[in-house]
Amino acid sequence: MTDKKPKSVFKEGAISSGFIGESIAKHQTKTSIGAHNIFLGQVRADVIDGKTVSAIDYTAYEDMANIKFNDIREAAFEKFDLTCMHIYHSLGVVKAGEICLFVFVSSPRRKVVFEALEFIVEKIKANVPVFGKEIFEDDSHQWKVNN
Amino acid sequence: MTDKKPKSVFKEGAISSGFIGESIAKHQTKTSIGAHNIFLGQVRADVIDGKTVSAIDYTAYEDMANIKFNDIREAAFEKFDLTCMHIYHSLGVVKAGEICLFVFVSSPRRKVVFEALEFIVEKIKANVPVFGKEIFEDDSHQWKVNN
Amino acid sequence: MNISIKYFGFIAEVTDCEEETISFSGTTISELLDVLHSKYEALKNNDFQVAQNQSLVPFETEITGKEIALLPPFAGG
Amino acid sequence: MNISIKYFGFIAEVTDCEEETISFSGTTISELLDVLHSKYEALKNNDFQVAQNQSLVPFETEITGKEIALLPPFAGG
Repeated sequence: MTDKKPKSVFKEGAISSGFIGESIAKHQTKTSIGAHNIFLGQVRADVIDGKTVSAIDYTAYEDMANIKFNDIREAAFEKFDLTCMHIYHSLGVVKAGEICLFVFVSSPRRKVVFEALEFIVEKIKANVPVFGKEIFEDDSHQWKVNN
Repeated sequence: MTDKKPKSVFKEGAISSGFIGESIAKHQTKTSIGAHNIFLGQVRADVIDGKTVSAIDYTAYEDMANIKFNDIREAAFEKFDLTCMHIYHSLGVVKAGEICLFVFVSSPRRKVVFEALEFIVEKIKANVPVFGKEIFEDDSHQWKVNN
Repeated sequence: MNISIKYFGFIAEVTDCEEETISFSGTTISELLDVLHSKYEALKNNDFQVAQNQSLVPFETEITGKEIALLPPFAGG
Repeated sequence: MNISIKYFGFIAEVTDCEEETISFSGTTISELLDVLHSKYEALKNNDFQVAQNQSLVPFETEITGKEIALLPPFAGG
């Protein structure tokens, strides 16, 4: 029932709600699971100095990012009793309101998924070389920095 | 952008992955949101004394449960900077592998959604009068107790 | 005083009904439970909590409401 | 020694290229950065981290790998 094989993490463009629904549906044959926890990162239309963010254009140092995603996956399976884990991150343009990060963990027990999901999301934010160009409505831009 | 009006929480039967996908889609117009966190409770096919759970039949003291869900909603909006919150719980028969609880919180910032989601799920488990009859494959049953 | 009592989960299995009205002359939940224990020998106090008007109350509480419910352990989610 | 250097995010804007090969005779990352600072005046050390063979390394690290990358602050998710 354990699903530990590496997956491709990066997806071109936004992650659709339909894709997320299908991912959930695929877990209904895994009847040892009692709890799922899902994190979704969504692009905010932040207003900065009077200009509104209309999209983020994501790039990554892909070779290193894949190593880091794999390290995070292995650390999470080592640390937590997870049945499954899936991570998807967008590359390219993701518009405000669209989803750019989808992290999905499943376990027999709920306590585990809460801890594991936060662990994974924080590691992604801190360790994975992904870069985001915030594009304003007037086509100017600035570079996003995680806090 | 704040969505605080009471919703009907109980749904007859399992919560479908399609319904969850549609709920996510509805939030893509809310461009102040940066982070969603979703908890899904799924019925486990536990083996107890050699018998496998095939479904849980949920009942509730609905009048009191709706008061408690509303209390939890108000406490969460009071305590956390949430943009939206949605809670759905099944009544009736939910088969092993199907989803019986769907809790969905959204906020501009990710730290908030992690804390809020765990707070809400723990309050639901502890305070809401919902009862679960675990039905085994041979049609015998036992009553579920939250731990 | 007529009191409506609701039963849930395995309590409703013990009582073999989900709701009944009982004529009662005492004052506290505890006294009401004495009546119910006589009627349903399989009931045990440690198996349930009691709600009055949709709020959990200690057994020594005075009965003021029309609706009492016997609630077995919660199993939501 | 020929070293391949990758640039990302606003660093790639400063250098106006995403990758280049530089002929280099020093030994440490820090010495390589001196070369890059001469070439690109807008580069500032506090704006980026350096990866060697896909791992972050301190600036005093000896260059052993063929691939160096200058990485601005991460913005995943």
